Amino acid sequence: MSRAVSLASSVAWVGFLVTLPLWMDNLYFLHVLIIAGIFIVAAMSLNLLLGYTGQLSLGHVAFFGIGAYASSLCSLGFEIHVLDVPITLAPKPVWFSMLVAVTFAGLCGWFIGKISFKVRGAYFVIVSVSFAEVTRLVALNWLELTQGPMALNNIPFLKFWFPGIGDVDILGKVPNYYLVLGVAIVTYVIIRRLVHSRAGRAMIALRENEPLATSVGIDVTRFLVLATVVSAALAGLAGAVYAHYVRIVDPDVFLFIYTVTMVIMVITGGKGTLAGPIVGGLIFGILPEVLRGFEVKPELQWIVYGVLMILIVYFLPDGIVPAVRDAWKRWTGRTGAPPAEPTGTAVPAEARP
Amino acid sequence: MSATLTPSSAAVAATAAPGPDAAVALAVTGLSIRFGGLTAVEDMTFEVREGEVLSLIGPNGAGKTSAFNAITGYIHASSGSIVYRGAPLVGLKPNQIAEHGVVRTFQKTSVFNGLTVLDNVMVGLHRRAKQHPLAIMLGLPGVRRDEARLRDLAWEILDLVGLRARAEETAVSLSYGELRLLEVAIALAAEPTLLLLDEPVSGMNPAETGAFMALLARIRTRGITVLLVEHDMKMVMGVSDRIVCLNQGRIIADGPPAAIQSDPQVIRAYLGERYVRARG
Amino acid sequence: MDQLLQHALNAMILGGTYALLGIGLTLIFGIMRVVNFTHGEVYAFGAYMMYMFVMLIGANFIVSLVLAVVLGVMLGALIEIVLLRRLRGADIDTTMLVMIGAGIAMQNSEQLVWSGVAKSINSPFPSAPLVMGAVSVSWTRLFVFAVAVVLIAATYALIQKTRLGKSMRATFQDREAAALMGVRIDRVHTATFALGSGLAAAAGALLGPVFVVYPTIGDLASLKAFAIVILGGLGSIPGATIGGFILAFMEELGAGYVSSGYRDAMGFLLIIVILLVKPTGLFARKERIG
Amino acid sequence: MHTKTAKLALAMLGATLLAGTALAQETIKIGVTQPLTGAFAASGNYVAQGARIAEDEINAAGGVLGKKIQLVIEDNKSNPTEAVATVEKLIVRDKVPVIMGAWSSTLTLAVMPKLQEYKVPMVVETSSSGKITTSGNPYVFRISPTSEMEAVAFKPLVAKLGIKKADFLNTNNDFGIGSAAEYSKMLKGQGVAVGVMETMDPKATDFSAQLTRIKASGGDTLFVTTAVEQVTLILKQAKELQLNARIITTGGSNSPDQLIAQAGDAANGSFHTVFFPPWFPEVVTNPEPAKRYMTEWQKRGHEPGGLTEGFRGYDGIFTIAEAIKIAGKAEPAAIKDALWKTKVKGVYGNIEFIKQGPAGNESGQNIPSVYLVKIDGGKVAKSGL
Repeated sequence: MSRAVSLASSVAWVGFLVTLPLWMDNLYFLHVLIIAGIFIVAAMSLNLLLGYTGQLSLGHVAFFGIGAYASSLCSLGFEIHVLDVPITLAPKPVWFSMLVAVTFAGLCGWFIGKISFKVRGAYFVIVSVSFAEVTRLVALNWLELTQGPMALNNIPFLKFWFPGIGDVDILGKVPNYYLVLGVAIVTYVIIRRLVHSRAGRAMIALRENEPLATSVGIDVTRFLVLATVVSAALAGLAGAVYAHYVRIVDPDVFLFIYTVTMVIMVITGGKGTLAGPIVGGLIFGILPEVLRGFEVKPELQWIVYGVLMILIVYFLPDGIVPAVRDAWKRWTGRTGAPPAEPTGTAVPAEARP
Repeated sequence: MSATLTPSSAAVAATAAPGPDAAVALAVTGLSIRFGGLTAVEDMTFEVREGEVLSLIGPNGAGKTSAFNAITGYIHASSGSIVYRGAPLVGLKPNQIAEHGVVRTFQKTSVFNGLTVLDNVMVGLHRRAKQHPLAIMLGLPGVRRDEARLRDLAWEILDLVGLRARAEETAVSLSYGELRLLEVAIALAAEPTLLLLDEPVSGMNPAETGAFMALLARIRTRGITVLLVEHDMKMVMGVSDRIVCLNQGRIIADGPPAAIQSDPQVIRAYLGERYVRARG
Repeated sequence: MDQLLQHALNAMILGGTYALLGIGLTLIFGIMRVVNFTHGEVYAFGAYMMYMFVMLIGANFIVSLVLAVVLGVMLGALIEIVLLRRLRGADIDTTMLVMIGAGIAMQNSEQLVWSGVAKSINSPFPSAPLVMGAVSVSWTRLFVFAVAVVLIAATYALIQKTRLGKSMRATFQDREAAALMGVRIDRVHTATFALGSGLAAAAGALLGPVFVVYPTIGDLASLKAFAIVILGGLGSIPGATIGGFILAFMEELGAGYVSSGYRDAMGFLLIIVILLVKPTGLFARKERIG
Repeated sequence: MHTKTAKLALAMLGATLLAGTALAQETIKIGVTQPLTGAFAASGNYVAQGARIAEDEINAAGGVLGKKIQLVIEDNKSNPTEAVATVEKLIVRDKVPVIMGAWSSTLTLAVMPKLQEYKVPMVVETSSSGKITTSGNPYVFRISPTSEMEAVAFKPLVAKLGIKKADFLNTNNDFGIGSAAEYSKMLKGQGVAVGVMETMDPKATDFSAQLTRIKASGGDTLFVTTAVEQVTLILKQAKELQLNARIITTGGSNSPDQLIAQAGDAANGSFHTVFFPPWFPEVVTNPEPAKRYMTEWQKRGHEPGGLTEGFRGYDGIFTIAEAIKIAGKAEPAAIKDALWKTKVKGVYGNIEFIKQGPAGNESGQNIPSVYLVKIDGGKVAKSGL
């Protein structure tokens, strides 16, 4: 696909999505798209770790949940007692709270990256799962701060200032749809810039061949930590948007199943490709509603997810996007054209001295 | 492994060998490497001078690759010191050692399989890039300019190794000989002042080996010091200014190719006691 | 003091089943290099089989337990043959993704079959506890502990004394060398996964009557098994045994003296701390990470 | 090409959504959100079963306003965020004019802002937290008693049972915390000492730590507030630890028959507040609907233990059906107004709503009866409340 075609298709895509609420009056469908969009942002952020650096992080939902809680708590305000010393925070504006959430989630990413990149493979997976579980238990038990299982309720919605229009309430479906669309585009652009730069190449190099990468001067820890920080911050952003949209957060936001949802989205769409999480996210964001149309019970829907995940790993290990791209290439017969982006073929690092 | 000890006159070093008064670039002193109870390298001492091509030879298991790994930080030396241009390298991580200009290739072919040839070299250019993560994410124009500069550098390196025509291919689609050239291209991209090549021509046919020797000559003209581990004696004798021969973790000979060729210890190490006795 | 004794006793009893869970998982990881996300689901399967035999069919408690374990072994063998055999040689992430998919499908199948309502299993033992001075313990829990100890001992014997165990140990140390020496790797893998799954099913079948059975019990069981295995070092059976008891003590004492809400957090905090201090676990030989 | 894939998916989705809404306007939909899975699954399923009985009974009698009613039951998974999602689905997608739910106080409190946002009324069939009807949400109408009502009703029994020192063990959610607060306040007013107040996560299954501390506290009575799953385990584990305090469960979601079946003789000697005593249907205010409900429950082969829970759903749907009848149309605003005029002879007693909460934004609250029963020798006995 040449650059011009690619650009044209991106513009068409965005144009289609921007005008969608103008002709689509089904509010429930918009709701489905908003939730799917939020998960797409989370999946894109996971893809940076899973797809580009090759680190299977199964605790990614922790950053999503931390973003949701941080933004909610900051906008609601709280009073806690640490060793009987009261600490109070007055409610802050939502936009500010969201910034705090992104920063805080990024900091958590930095911390986790720093401490856990000593360990790789199975160990890293288990550390990341454990981290998510600990955050869930803290959210569940620190009643004074999080209300525990009673959830944080009545979370304020975002007010956004537009030049010429003034404050706009981001409440209800259409404004939230545009908010999510905007956040998704920003996330996409950030990740795209990153992977086509020195930093992104370093991450990909670590995935492809770590010893070789270090031999040319790439600092493993530094770039894994960078990937984790950016990934965590973007997941936190998704969580914050989520919190101010559904306006309630409870500790189950940290459940393993949500990480799994993100992982399924990424590997189905194609890990290590820019479009992969979007395609995967749309499929798995919308599939439940399609299945519901066929009176499929939720349990059965999840069984379908599980089986699909296995089948994808067996038969489409690179995911849909690379498969479609290869098919397209074969069909057009143009072999000379460079691939638009590095493919996510998981090649085991060979030379380990 | 055919270890011929006849010198090849075909490809003698292109530039004049630096004299013994050239500055010491890399000094390895008393290096020992042990894995558990096994000693891979024992009390190894040698020097590499600025601008020379030094070969480490010796039979399999002699400790050549272990020495390589220790110099480049992939394994820890049990004792001894490694100093490059005055900076001690022991204890540094491989990427920190690369920062000092010491860059290596690997014995087993090692490239970034999933990336294109050009991207492989772009990764290698990591050290030469100037892009702050924030600038990248904000899409600042400086980043774009830097990318263009890197791309030019990458093309230049591809020209040097002769892979320009294959630039857009994925690495996995290259032939074996091309892959070995790509490895060198990646290493060169990292701007080495000392290049460590681990059996670069093993598995190559004679024509490819010849081309590689020519490439080595071009690399020398750039003032890059080369430390070579190689079994192909034709190549070793042809390109080296000096040779260090290892056996069972110890240095048994150190000198110019002609001296090494006739060293009885070297011959014994390579061909065994019986052969030496048979020859009388 | 009485309180401490009671906590310690509770921890001992719980530790036995935790060790079972951990040994099963560590065998599978050590020998097959598979991070097994179906482990907790096999645990839940064991518990549901116990429910089915005891409560629905009305079978004898001990017979039901044996049947649940046997079915767990068969389920494990089935998972290995159908899902894992074709992935031999694949990297650890690939098999992990397949196991996650299988785990999701299994958990939701359980929910589909048994509904989301928690099931309770009656035990035939008297509900009045065994009283020893100030501490007491129920007969059901004592039975659970005894069976767990027997199973742990049997597993040790199997690994140390039998031909199969020898093949398993050989495969664990060096798969290629074992294959060259005539060990049938396929068979060892199936046996390993079946054995590990049988132990998980046993843990589920034993704890089912002590607590309640619901579709998501496997989640926490999986996570705890990971914690135990990390504690003991991936692949170490003695490590997993001790790890099981350590986790139980941590939980019980944490719940008793810190906060009962953080009971389940103890294991995870421990994992994080241990991996930072000694990334290979407390009891493992030095082992390559990855 | 990814554009194509997505467009196809969109087209497929659009088609299914249309197919879903095009069907049947001949029925009046009533949304129900209940915990069918998760920590409160047993109770939630009972309530849903009771609601189904009411649905069939109403439809057999000709429905409402000449149309059949149709329950749309969504599973809120015992989780507040899921509860909000179910209400969102029910209102936005299924366009229900009225909802019944959401069992637990936390779940109900979670969905309340959505009711206000979409202006759809909800009949609350189980939740007990006082906050629900005092926070100024005019869309909630509760037929179940508040914890405060329960505690006040319990007051005369304090002396009768001879309670001197009480300990508490409750879930750390609105239901448990609210109940413990009201009961402890009442008990302190009666001069009873309050020992330890232990909490537990609604999903917890091991209470040995809490029970060990409670045993050390040495009260004569332990008040337990949670759903039947945890009550069963607490009774068993208390017996194992030789906790000799009298156990009283509050909140009415204790299903004593299920406790007898599952906890065995560990259930003996425990007391339970219920809001419908199926063992003695003659004592209830309206024996007629109670008998109809019980007969049908048995006929359908539902768990006998669920009788003390399922009636909540039964009454809830009858209340809604009556309100729709009075409103004369199945529209949210009309139903909301009609609920204030609704009077139903239900199993809960005579259901009608009094105003609670800040003036202008009052919520509706019913005043049902409260009963205390005792399990003795594997049977449920009256205990004189």
